[in-house]
Parts: sequence; structure tokens; C-alpha cells
Amino acid sequence: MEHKAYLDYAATTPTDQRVVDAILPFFTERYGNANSLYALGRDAARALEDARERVAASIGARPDEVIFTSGGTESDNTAIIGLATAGGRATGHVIVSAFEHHAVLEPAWWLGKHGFDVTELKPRTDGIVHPEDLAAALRDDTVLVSVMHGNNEIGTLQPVRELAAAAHARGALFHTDAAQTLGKADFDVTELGIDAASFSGHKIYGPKGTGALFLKKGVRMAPYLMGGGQESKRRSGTQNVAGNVGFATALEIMDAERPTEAPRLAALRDHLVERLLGEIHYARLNAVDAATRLPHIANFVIPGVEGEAMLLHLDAAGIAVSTGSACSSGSLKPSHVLLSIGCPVEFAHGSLRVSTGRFTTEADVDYLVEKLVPIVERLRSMNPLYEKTVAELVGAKG
Amino acid sequence: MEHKAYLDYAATTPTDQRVVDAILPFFTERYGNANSLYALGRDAARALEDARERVAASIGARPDEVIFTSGGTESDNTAIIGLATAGGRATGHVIVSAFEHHAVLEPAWWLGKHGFDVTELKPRTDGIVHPEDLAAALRDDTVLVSVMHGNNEIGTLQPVRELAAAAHARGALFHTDAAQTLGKADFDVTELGIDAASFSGHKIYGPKGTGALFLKKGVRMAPYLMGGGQESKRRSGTQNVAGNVGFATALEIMDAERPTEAPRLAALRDHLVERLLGEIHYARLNAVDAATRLPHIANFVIPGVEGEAMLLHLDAAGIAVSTGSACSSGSLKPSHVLLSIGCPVEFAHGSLRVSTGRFTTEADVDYLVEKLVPIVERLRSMNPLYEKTVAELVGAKG
Amino acid sequence: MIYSEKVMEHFGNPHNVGVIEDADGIGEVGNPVCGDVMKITIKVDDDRIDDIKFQTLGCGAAIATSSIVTDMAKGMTLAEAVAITKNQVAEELGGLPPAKMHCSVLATDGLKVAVDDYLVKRGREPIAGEIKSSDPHFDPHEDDDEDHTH
Amino acid sequence: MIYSEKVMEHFGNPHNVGVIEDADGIGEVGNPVCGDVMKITIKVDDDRIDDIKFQTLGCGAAIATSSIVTDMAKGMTLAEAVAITKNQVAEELGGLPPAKMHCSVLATDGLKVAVDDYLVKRGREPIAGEIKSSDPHFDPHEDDDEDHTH
Ligand SMILES: Cc1ncc(COP(=O)(O)O)c(C=O)c1O
Ligand SMILES: Cc1ncc(COP(=O)(O)O)c(C=O)c1O
Repeated sequence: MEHKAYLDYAATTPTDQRVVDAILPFFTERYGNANSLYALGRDAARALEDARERVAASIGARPDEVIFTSGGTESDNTAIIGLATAGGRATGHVIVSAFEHHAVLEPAWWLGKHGFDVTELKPRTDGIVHPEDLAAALRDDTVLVSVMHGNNEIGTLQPVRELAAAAHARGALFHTDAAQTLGKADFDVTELGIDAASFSGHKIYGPKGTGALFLKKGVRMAPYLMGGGQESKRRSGTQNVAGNVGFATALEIMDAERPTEAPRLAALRDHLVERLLGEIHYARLNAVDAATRLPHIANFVIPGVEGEAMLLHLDAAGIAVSTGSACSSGSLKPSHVLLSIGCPVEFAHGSLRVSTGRFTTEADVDYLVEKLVPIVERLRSMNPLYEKTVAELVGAKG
Repeated sequence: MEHKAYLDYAATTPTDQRVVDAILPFFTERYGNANSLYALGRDAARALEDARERVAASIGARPDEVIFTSGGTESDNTAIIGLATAGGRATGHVIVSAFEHHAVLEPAWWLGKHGFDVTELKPRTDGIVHPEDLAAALRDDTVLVSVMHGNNEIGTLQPVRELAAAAHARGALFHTDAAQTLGKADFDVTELGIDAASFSGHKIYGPKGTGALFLKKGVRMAPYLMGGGQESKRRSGTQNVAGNVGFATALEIMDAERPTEAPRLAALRDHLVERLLGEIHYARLNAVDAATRLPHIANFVIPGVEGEAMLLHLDAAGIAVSTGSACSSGSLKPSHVLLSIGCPVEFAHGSLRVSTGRFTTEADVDYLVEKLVPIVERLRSMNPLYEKTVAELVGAKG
Repeated sequence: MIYSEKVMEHFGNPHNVGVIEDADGIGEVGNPVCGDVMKITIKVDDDRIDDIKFQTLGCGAAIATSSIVTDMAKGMTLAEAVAITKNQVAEELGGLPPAKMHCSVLATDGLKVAVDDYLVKRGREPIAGEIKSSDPHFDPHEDDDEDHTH
Repeated sequence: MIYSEKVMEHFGNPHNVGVIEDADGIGEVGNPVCGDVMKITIKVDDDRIDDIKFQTLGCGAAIATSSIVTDMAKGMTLAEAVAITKNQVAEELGGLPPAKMHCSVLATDGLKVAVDDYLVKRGREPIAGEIKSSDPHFDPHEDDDEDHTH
């Protein structure tokens, strides 16, 4: 295999070498516990607070509004459960969008089993949660709304500012999962007017197992990880100084490079969409009507093929992509995200998510299309229902 | 300052260079998401499962009994809350020892506020939780008992095997926090007969922000971090492959070196105790009567001085130690551990924890004593109550 | 979740792909809504499977189990063919991830339906019994961990 | 939690340590159970603090605030001395970590008690008012994060 193309940056990213360099001293030399009083501990504390300030500066927050966590999942769990149950609250109404990551959905479901009333708000077929729809779902007893900033499967960017305003108009707090958008789209907590936001380090060329939670000053939250009282009592556990420094460094690089990187990736995406739709019959871009989208994610439905089979054949050609098909889960349930925007189940099984990043070139994208065309042909030729599917597709079109 | 002595290995350890070497490839090259199907993901999954097998082998468990977490705190939270509330249970009796780390105490208190009845079981003055005392505290509705394997402040080793047997005899599950003992004392889950155990990577020369939870096959546990369903649905969040490989590597090194390292540290400790008690008037070793103790921790009470002041003066001499005095918390509460074993409050303020490790030499220990003697003298000379204290001490002795 | 080498071999180069035009028996199982559909066509000679071909829409395991089951069945008596179990299929492939065990049911079911189709068309008694073609026939497994897109 | 340089200076080399043997006023505040005890002795001349010494059992901040408060008070009139606030003490030290603000209360309290002791001994009216010597006088602060030993 000559060419290799990693096109799954939305799943995870390599850690940038500059980030690794920033991390390294904290393993063997600057290894103090940031909660210790002596010099080595104070040095670690300073590095930690410096990292906090850098993250805060990037998102337009105060340093004491930034809580370091072990990743997007922990941030989401903490925000959803911690905000809903703050001050011992045990009832109330919570709204989450139906296409949230499971790191938000599962805690919401947990709340639903523990005294709260939970509404899953559907996005429209354009892959956007419309503020009017949120306004209609809000109730007097709504305590918390969570709508992600950018969807990890279909890449649509949500009108978070308007959504937060709608939530606030009815007295609810607003959290957004920004794991996929931090560093990739403008993100300023003041401008967005949000109360809390979740971030993940390994999506921005930082280390896995790192992340942060923005929590607006004055907003009450029950801590989720409890113990030694670190992070101003809001997240216990010895701080991962190396990891947090890595996270901050990664974010700074994202910010510095975004002015050129975002348009570059958007152009790559547009090129990919054009070629792929041009060369693969019946292929469709999911959430094609979205008014706003992330530059690095494109999600296709390729009728008549199953996602995992497509993915494995691409893998054999050295190409890494992902599929919303969850055949692998044994549940036979296709992506809840695609279903939420009205994609028919049988097509959702044949979805393909391509996500690009720092090291992606146009050659990578071209190589993907080149390899994908014969793979799709072959899989379709093995599909006993393909002719029927085509007839339906053509019928639906005509 | 010529000499430097890091003597706070129980707080955190430097990451061993061999561990760093093992981790590095996972940042920039082997960066796949362990849940991805393509080659890069499978490579990460293999590394992760390999790490899991190595941890399992070390503790005498099956690989599927090892869950990777973000550290000791998360493991403790997950075990305490996850085991108590498994299967939707909302009531029952939980016993934790009174000198647990706050990562166990706080979740227990949380349970106490959410329908459970919680008993804090006191150790005796020897720093040991006696199985008879546990037997007396157990009730028919006790669902979970948690007693730490080795105490992080006073270094006493608990009779976990007997304690677990006592819990099981009454139908309760048994968890142990082994953050301070893993790799430092023999630890075999089958021999100990426990249902769950918590571990922390940064206590064994692994990276901060890593850890694991042993959960016995067949024992039900509600997951704590919820989301993508990683770690066989028991701990969600993209796995920190680099960190987990680091944790496993660190543990293997501990195991390989323990036969020589444990006796070396025990001898250093005995040397320290002898010199310090010999040269500092009225100094006492806490939990002096413990039948079993860890080789790397010694905790002293130095009447007539305050811990933080002692610590800061030692710091000025390049020595890093810790104190159970929690003056720094603003709560003025001294160590709950020392109080639990009957140390008078006014003496608990003057505690000194010395914990040694891989890079500690006898010269470090001697240097500590040498510097400590004049510091104690000076602080006592500044203590307006010192003469009264001595009179009381002498009176108590006579 | 990692497939065995044998699975990847059969997935990459499946045997007996296609449709026998003048088939003696046809088995179609699965359902596009579930993401797995399999069609088996057989030629029967003297109650033995003389030729067999399949078409499958499905994941890597679905395709590999289809391929191996056709290999296994070829030359077998009808009675032998319907006796092939999902575990034999999985074993023949060097194992399947727990979450994928249901795929081997799809393959054995397809074969059973094709055999019964042949028998019924000949006015004989079916020997495999009823297969609910849209039923995935498996217990969602507790131990799989690749539920969601990251 | 990090101390300012000024705090560390005063902690490392505290000024005015000791006891004035023939003191005109003595102030003792704090409580060994709380971990902080301070004793201030003063010599007074013409209602001015002519000499002042302290002894303190306590943390770094307790010692540093004791040291600075004695520096500040030396030469002041009694009225000026009792008017020193905890915030002035903290300011003079280049700030104190929030969790340590109570230590500056200990220092100002000790001074007040010594001044009143002098006045009462002379049969005059106390000017500082009542100090509960065992009361830590502070709100446990929400924003500290060094609660426990690791
Ligand atoms: C939108 C979104 N939220 C949350 C997460 C979870 O983050 P982490 O993998 O850091 O736990 C992810 C990625 O997996 C994500 O894409
Ligand atoms: C006994 C004990 N349990 C739990 C912890 C918490 O572990 P971590 O720092 O990895 O969260 C520690 C150390 O801080 C500890 O000593």
C-alpha cells in the first residue's frame, strides 16, 4: 500500500509534536503535585494556572471559570448532572437535543431515571436545532438545556447564541458540548452567552484523557468527581499537569493557525463533496441544507452499501474513515444522529463520515474518492436488494 | 542550596523515564482511537488490551476485570457510588473506614445524602481497622464495605483479606482503595478476595491522570462516567491509550523491582525513624503499634510546632515533605486520619509525613533530619505555649 | 473489536459470490432496516448441494460468514447443511467478536431457508423449520464496546 | 496556594521575635486546637508603642502577619495601632491567599488585646473592644483547594 490517508480527525487527532515538547518536562522534572506547598509543587501549580489562563484567554473566560477534566465525556457528565442537581435539586425539566453525543444523552437519561423530566429535542432535517423549536419545548420548570455547538457526525454548527438566549429567557441554564468545535470555529463564552461548555483535548491535537469544562462564575454546580477538593472544589483528583499544559498548548496552536487552516479545510471539504457526489451514484451529503457547518466534517449516505464493509475495504487501501452504522454494537441500531435528521434507517446503515485535519492534503481526499468508487461498486454488486433500492431511489426522485 | 531531597513520593512520583519512553509513540504515531475499526484504531486497541493484560497479570485478575480510569479519585468514586447503586438500588447500608481518602469519603457522604445509611468505622490507635470491629458494624442490609489497603498518611497496611471475608460473611461487597499500595506491597485480588479495588498511576511512577479499577467478574456496578460505552460499557470516554500503556509499564517496573526496593525502603524508613526520634525531643511516630505497614511512609508528630511552618522551612532547604496539618484549607481542621487514630488535635497540627521512593538515598534522609533539628528548635522557640506543652508532655509521661 | 485473519480473508475475497440463475432453492433472510440482508441460491443434486452462491448486504462479519457457510455447505447433504450451527460457522472463521455472533445466524438461516425452499418446491417436507426472516436471532451482547461514533 | 515574596521574607526572617520581659501590655490570642497561637508583648511610652515583640505558633501566614504587624505598630500611637485592619496587614504583605486571610485577623487581634491589656492595667478604658481569643474570626473560604493530603 503506497498512500495512507487518515481521514478520521473527528474521532481523534495525533498529538502535535509541539504539544509533546511542551508536555515532556512535566513527566520527569517538573513532576510536583500542584497541591503541594513546597517549591516543586508551586512550580506545578504555576504551570497549571498558566495553562488555565491560556485556555481562559482562548474562550473569553476568566481563569477561575475553567475546570480541567479527563476529557469531553467527564466534562459533559459533570455539566449535565452537576448543573441539574446543583444545590441538592432532585426534580425539574431538562432539554437535550436528540443528536447529542452519548456523553450528554446518557447523563440526561440518568437524570430521567432520577426524578427529572427529560425532553429530547429534535433537530430539523437541515441538522440544526432551531431556536423556535427550543422555545416551544421550554417550560417554566426547565432548569437546564444542552445543545452541542457542532455535531460530531454531520458537522453542523448550532445557533448556540440564540439557543442560549431562548433558554435564559425562560430561566434555564445553557450548556454546550463544544468537543468538536473548540479551536475549529470561533468560540467565545461571553459572545455565546452560555453557562457551561465541554471541551476535549484529543480532538485538537492534544493528549487523550484531557479536557476542560467552562463554568460561568456564579453558576452553581454539584461536583461530579469528589475527593481532595482540587480545581477549587469543583473537580477532585490530582491534576494532570502535563496533560493540562498539553491541552492549553494545543488550543493555542489551533487558535494561531485557524485563520488559514479553517478556509483550507473548508475548501478541501467542498472539493471532496463535489468529487464524491459526482462520482458515486445516488450518494448524498447529509444535512445538505445546513446554514452553518464545521470545516472539517462531511457525512455522506451511500445507498446500497453497508458502512462497516465500506470502511474495512477503505482500511485495506490505507484509508481511515468512520461510519455512523453501528452494526458493530450488536444492537443493529444505526446512528441516532442520522435518524434524528430524518435519514431513512436503511440508508443510515451506509453512512460515511470523512473528517479532515492538520495533516490532510488534497491528495488524501482524491485518493479516498479514487478508492471508494470501485469499493462501492463491488459492495453494491453483492447486495441482493440493490436493484430494488435503485428503483425506489429513482421513483422517489421522479 | 546544595542538596535537594524529594521526600513526598506518597503525594506523587516522577514519571519513570522508561515509562515516558513507552508512552511517546502513542502521541504522534500510534494515535488511533482504540474504538475505531481501521488499522490505526486496531493498533491502539491492541496496545490498550495489552496494557490491560499486563495490569491484570500483576494483580491476579482477568483482563476483563480491569477498567482504565483517569485516576484514583475516579476509581474510588466509581466503585463507591457504582457498587452501592448497581441495578438501581437506592437504599442500604454502607461502611467506610473513617480514615479513607476523601475520594472515598466524599462519595460515601453523597450516598448518605441520597437514601443510604453510612457508617464511618474507626481504626484503632494502631492505625488498623480491626476485622472484629468491622464484624460488629456490619448489618443485614450492609451492601458495601470500603477499607483502604494502605493508608496514605500514616502508611498502615490493613488486613484486607480478613476484612473482605467479614464483609462477605454478611453478604456485603468489599472495595479497597489501593492507590498507595499497588506495586509497593503484594496485591493479588484473588488472595485478598475483594470485589473491587482502586489504583492510581501517578503514585507508581506513571503519568498523572491515569488509574484503574479492578471489578470482579460478575459483580454488578453502575458506570459512573457515561457516554460512548467504552471499557465494556463500564467507563465511557475515549481511552487514554498512551496513559494506560504508561500505567501498565509503570506497574511492571514496580513489580520487577519490588523484591529489592521494598526492603531498601523499609530500611531507610527504620533509619529515619530511629534518627528522627533520637534527635528531636518529644517526637513520636504515628501508629507506632501497627502490625503491618508500608515501607515508604513514616508519619511523625512533632509537638510544639505547626506543620506548614516546618514544611516551608524544609522547603527553603530543598526538602519536600508533607504535613497532615490542613491549616492551608482555611478550615483549621487537622488531618482526619490522625484524629481517627486518637492523635490529639493540637499535636495533629504538627504532623510530618515523610515518604520515600525510587530515587531516595540514605543521604536524603540524613539531610532531612539534619535540617529538621534546628528548624524545630527555632519554631519551638517562637511558640508562646511551648513550655506549657512540654510540661504537659512530661506530665503525661510520668 | 478486531476480526480474525480468517474473517478478513473471507471478507476481502469472499467465495461463491453471485446468484445461480436457475437455482433449485433460494433463501433470503435479513432486512435492510437491520442492515443485514443475505440471499443464498443453491443447485441440488441427489439431495446434495451441488452449487451454492450468495449475495450479502452487511458488515464484514456478515460477508465473511456468508462466504464461509457457502464453502462449508458445498457438497453436503441437505440434512448436513441445515445442521450447520452458528458456532461452527464462527469456529471455522477463527472466532467472531461477541457483538458479531448474530451474523453467523444470518448465514445459517439463509442456508436453511434455501434448503427448505428447495424441498417445499419439490412437494417435500421442510427439514429446517420456520425462520423468521426479519428476526436478528440474537441477544444484544453486554460486552461490546463500540456503540457510538466519537 | 502560593505565598507572595514578602510573606516568605517575613516568614523566613521574622522581625521582632521574642518576649519583652517587663512588658507593659500582653496580648495572647488563638488556640492550639486551631493550630494558631500568638502572643504580643509591648512597651508603651507616651501612648506610643515603643517596643513590640511576638511569639507565634502557626503556619507561614500566621508568622508573617505577626512579623509585619509588629513592624507596622512600632512607633504608632495606641489608637493608630488598634486601627490596623486585616486588609492593611494583607496588603502590606503583598496579599495573602484567600484561605489565609484569617491569619491577618490573628495578628491584629493580638495587637488589640495587648493594647487593651496595657490600658486596663493602667486603669484606663480599653479602646479595642472585646476579642474572643479562641475565635478564628473568618469565613471558611470557598475558593481554596488544598484540603487534603494526597
Ligand atoms: C461531540 C462530542 N462530545 C463528547 C465527546 C467525548 O469526548 P472524550 O472522547 O474526550 O471523552 C466526543 C468525542 O468522542 C464528541 O465528539
Ligand atoms: C489513598 C488514596 N486514594 C486516592 C487518591 C487519589 O488518587 P488520584 O490523585 O489519582 O486521583 C490518593 C492520592 O491522592 C490516595 O493516596
